[in-house]
Amino acid sequence: MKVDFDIDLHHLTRVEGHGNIHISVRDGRLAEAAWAVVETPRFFEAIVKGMSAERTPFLTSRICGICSISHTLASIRALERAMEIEAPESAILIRQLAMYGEHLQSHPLHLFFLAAPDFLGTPSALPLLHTHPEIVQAGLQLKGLGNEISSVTSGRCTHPVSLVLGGISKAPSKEQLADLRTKIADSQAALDRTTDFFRTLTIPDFVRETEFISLRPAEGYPSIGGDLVSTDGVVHDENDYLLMTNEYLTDSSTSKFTKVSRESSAAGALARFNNNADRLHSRAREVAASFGLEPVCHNPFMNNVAQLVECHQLMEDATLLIDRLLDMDLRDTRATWKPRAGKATGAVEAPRGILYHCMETDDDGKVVKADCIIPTTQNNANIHFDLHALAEQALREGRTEAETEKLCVTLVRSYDPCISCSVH
Amino acid sequence: MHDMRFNIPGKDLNLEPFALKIPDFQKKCEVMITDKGYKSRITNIVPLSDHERLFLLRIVDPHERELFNFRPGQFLMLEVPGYGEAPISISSSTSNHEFIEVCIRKAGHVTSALFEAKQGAMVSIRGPFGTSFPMEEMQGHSVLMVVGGLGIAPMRAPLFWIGNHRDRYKDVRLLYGAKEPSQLLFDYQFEEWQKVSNVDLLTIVEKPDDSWKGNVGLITALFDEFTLEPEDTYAIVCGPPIMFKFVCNHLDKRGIPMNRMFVSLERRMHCGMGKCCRCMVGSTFTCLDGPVFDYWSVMNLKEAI
Amino acid sequence: MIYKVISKPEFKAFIDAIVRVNNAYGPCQVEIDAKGKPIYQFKPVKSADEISFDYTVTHSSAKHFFLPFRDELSSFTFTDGNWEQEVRYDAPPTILIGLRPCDINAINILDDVMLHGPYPSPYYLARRKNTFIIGMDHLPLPDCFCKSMNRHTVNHGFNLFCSDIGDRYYLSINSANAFSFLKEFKIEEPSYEDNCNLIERRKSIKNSFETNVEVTGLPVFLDIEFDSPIWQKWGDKCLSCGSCAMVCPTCYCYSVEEKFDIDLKGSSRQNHLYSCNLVDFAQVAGGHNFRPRNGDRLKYRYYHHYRGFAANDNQQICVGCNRCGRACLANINPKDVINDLRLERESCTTCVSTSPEKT
Amino acid sequence: MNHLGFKLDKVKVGSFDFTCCEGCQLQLANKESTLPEFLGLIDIRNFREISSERHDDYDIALVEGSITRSDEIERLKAIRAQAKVLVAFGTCACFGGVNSLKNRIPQEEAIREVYDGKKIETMPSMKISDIVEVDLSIPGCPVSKDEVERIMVGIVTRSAVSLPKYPVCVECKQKLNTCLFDLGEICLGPITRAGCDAVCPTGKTACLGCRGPAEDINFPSFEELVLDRKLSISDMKEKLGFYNGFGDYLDHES
Ligand SMILES: Cc1cc2nc3c(=O)[nH]c(=O)nc-3n(C[C@H](O)[C@H](O)[C@H](O)COP(=O)(O)OP(=O)(O)OC[C@H]3O[C@@H](n4cnc5c(N)ncnc54)[C@H](O)[C@@H]3O)c2cc1C
Ligand code: SF4
Ligand code: SF4
Ligand code: SF4
Repeated sequence: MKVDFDIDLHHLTRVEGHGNIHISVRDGRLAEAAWAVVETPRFFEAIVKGMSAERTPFLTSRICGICSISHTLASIRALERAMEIEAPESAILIRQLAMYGEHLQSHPLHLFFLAAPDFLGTPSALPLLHTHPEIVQAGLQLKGLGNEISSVTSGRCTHPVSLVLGGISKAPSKEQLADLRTKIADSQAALDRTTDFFRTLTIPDFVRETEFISLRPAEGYPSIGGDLVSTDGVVHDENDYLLMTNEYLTDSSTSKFTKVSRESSAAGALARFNNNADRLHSRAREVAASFGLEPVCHNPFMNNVAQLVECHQLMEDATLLIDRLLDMDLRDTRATWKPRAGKATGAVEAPRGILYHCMETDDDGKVVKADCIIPTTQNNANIHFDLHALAEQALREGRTEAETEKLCVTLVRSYDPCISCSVH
Repeated sequence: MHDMRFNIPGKDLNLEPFALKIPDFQKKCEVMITDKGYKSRITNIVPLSDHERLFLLRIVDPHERELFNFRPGQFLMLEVPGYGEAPISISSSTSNHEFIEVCIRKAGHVTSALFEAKQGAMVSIRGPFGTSFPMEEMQGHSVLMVVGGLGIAPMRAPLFWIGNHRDRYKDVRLLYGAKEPSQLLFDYQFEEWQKVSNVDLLTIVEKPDDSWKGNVGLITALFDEFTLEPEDTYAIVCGPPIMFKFVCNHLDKRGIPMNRMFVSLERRMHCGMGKCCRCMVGSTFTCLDGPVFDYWSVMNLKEAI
Repeated sequence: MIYKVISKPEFKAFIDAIVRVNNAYGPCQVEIDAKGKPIYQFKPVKSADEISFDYTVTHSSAKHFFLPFRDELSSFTFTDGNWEQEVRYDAPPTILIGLRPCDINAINILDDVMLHGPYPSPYYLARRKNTFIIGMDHLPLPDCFCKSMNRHTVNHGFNLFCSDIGDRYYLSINSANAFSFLKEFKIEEPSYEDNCNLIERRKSIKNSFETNVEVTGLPVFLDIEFDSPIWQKWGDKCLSCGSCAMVCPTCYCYSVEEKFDIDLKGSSRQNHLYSCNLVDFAQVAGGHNFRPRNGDRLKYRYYHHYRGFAANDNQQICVGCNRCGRACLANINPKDVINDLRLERESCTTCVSTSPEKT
Repeated sequence: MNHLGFKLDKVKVGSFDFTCCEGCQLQLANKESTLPEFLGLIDIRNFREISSERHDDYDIALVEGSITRSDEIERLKAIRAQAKVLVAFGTCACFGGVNSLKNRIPQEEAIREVYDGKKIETMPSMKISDIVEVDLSIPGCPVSKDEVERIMVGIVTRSAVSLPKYPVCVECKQKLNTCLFDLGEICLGPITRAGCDAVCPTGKTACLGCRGPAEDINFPSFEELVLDRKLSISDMKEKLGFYNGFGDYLDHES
């Protein structure tokens, strides 16, 4: 059977930002499969030059509306390391909690609003309000919990206000923290319901071996800072992020591509899992096992499952963290600091993978050079090559154009790409 | 009401809570004091012009309907649930206990919602509020009413009153001016006022149309049309601020004492009860000390005009 | 009124006992400002240790316990072709600790405004009745001018008032409840010495005022000065930010808004504290603004405070706490404005007196 | 709601984004507690970020982001042609937002910095109203969902849709915050339009003016305040320039 078709998806829906898929099949053979990012560039690295270090995290936060806390904290980490600022321990824990909040907001957003419709065959999550009300309710509860953790810890759920250089400008009250703790406990049932629901969905069978990159801190599941590691055995210091990215430009995209040891590499929940499964709590481990997810898993569709596993992990981690915070003095959460020249990298695990901000300051504490490498950038090449492999597999399996298209968009959405962020 | 208990640990105390009962206001004051209004049905809507309509409101509860008494010149707060409240002059006869008439110009959100409302719609009214025209004091004297545009709304109540007690007043004259003939509202009542109430009605418009045969010009032009005995005349002036400034000035020159001229002021109002201070003029509130003021007070009020 | 004395530790035990089980607010240090001075606010407290008994003044007044910044007046529930209105004005019992005489006087003034006249406010009354006030005297700060306003002492409007006489408090007990709670603690009859100490304390407070604002005859004076250029001069500085009115214990002007519930099944009418200094305070439908200039608006605030409105018997409602002066970012304070007005009249020069020191 | 004798229809909404972080659109899916009711008010006809279904029969267009490329101008004009009410949604759309910081540097330099001189099309960032007529502005970085809800309800019910005219300080004082000026910082609260519930000062960081100037602000007095407290003018300028809402005031210097 010889088929000819072109799949040209302009501005893929249900993802953040503007990306296109192009697949062309000639005579039943794959002629081209490409992933192109057509987002308008915003030149953050250029505009941040000359800005005071103090203000910079507020600016870089605006790189992304979904993972603004990660961007803020990546900048803060880079600048604090560059200017040798030591934030109080309480502040470090609150920031950590803010990160958990962001993940717990972002993962449900992706799982329920962006990914689930693919598996249920609806154009959006809106019809699910009627067909699966209890699942939507659970999704809203989890996402709401994530947002609430973010608001309590950082003042607002998008574009945090109290995460500042030197610490936290206004710490949450103990009452707020205790309240969060209860809410987390109350949300466990919703998460379990969600987990059961996702177990009923069919995850496409597709494997393309690749290299998974993530952070690996001295202890615990990765979040803020740590070594840069890969499933191919690479280990680098945080400051050597360039060795982990090797950015290059392609003709079709305004976003750059990256690679490490192979033609492409992948970051995100699945990568974090693949590198750090040993750091999971038992509950999260059980959930992973129940989906047959074990390291190293090379099926990109399983990124959805990895996100779910992480939700279990983070709810538990958040509770432990709150317990520690409740025992601490939260009155002084901000260190004073003096500007100075320096340069350092801040790496954090954003919901979609490792995020690097490298910052150089002058004596007055003004930023003189900045470099930001975004998780989706690090996934672009992998998406591109995955599309190729997936399209070929689909052809081999004799799938129709419509089926192929659906598989391709589901694949891209599984990465939960954050496109406007990748073109910053 | 919440209870408050003072528990002093270690000591066995059973003290009465200090939270007191809220006294029953309704008994103490005849006027309504809470935010609760009288539920009323719009029983009829009469279009008057492109932007003005007359609404007939009927208080639903018979007892409340009986209770609602007002004096000419007073206003009420008309609530359109969901949209908000607006201060509106009562435009009907004080002796009409069945309906309250309000004449409304479409000006903003509340009034626009009212214009969309259908017959039978449920609104709410609070009031009456404010001061009124001194109908008793004017007895035995001539009354000169000067009205510009929508000023006719608050003027209808005194007109009805005079009609009901025509023998108590000497000459009653109504000067009524508007921009265009179509903006002379209630023209269907002109005859009634003239014939039944024996009111000398003079109208004038600024911009006549082809069919207009009457006077043309500003309302002050009508003053040359009649003579007046200043010592024996009371004047009521309703209309835009700029108008009553001119009119009152003129009447002042003609010798009417300032405390015998009455005007009705308009300000932004939110509560109608002298609390929100939105309507203050000088040191008084339009809602409590007004809207009807004598001209002497207005002259002495800072920023009144 | 019954007078007693209580030792400071015993007083603290008393406070501790009542705040533990009640909805209580007291002065707490919330911040140290750039000059190293502490900033206090009335905050919820659960134990006496959280209260700064030796506080100077709170940045915001206690007004919002009686007139919340936002308050629901009534709500509507829509039914088919009809609606129901519900008005609620119940208030949870609350204890306020540490109010200064001027703060209590301010509440007494609000009582006049809200509870007298033809339309007493049930919302206010409910809160007022259910609030237990414990007052405390203090030495004036350099910029306090409550003595000029004759509001530096108070003899009603509280349940309990404490004067600091060294190692004890001299208590003026003004309610049966206060008395019965106190009976469970060690209170004593004031001795001759205690009485002397109280008089000394009062004297020393009275003599410690550093800021004086000449307010005699001010109402008439303000009427005469209505068109004075001084208003616009200060108006030019005014940021129209409403900070003064928000912190002032007696500014009560408000705005009413009605909004639909998000499901459109009902609506709610709310009032929220406004300020005559805000740009659209006197704006009416169609956009006309009766007070378009900063100076006109600023003047109105001063009129309300120092001339008084007919609705509250033309009484001056400022209590002289200078909270507005401290909060004002543009350095406008009653003392300077009033002195400036007077100077303009008295010497016909436009020289400005020096500002009182901010605390 | 038919106590007034008329029914209210859902409004057909399209949500579109241009150059931005999409944080404002994301707010539409936030405030989970009232999300189902919110979605009950509107009929989403076009919203790429959350739905694959796209129709072009919307009445209300929420336009997020600023304009930085020529193809965006055409897209925007097409949206304007369809929409009965075009809403500038968020600070980038209303004022240009942080993207406008790029306008201070030559475009080639920016491209060189980020793309090593590769050919990239871009142009100085513009706000929506530079290109098409805007019917309604909802500022905020990001927009406040409470305000968006209020405005949407206002549109559906045809009741009041307006922004506060007064500055952030009003809300800040109501939160009993300590003024940042007292803590030695410059805050744009006195000149910025309220409506955000003073989130930034409440989190003890300076207001950077994302909601643009309040009505009839007294800028000279604000500058005076900064000088008076001996605070840094360059810091003030950095703050004023952050979201581009105060361009008019930054330009004519004192
Ligand atoms: C004593 C008095 C009597 C009035 N009598 C009538 C009358 O009989 N017929 C009539 O059509 N109009 C009358 N008005 C004017 C009418 O109140 C306003 O046109 C109306 O409030 C506009 O409300 P809105 O919600 O439609 O406009 P919006 O502009 O949407 O109103 C917003 C808010 O401002 C207040 N407001 C706006 N303009 C005024 C104003 N001029 N006066 C008071 N409050 C205002 C409203 O209470 C409302 O809360 C009277 C006003 C006063 C003070
Ligand atoms: S006007 Fe100023 S000094 Fe007077 S009571 Fe109010 S805040 Fe205090
Ligand atoms: S912190 Fe900012 S918003 Fe708050 S009062 Fe001070 S200047 Fe105004
Ligand atoms: S405080 Fe200022 S910067 Fe913060 S959200 Fe409000 S307007 Fe925007």
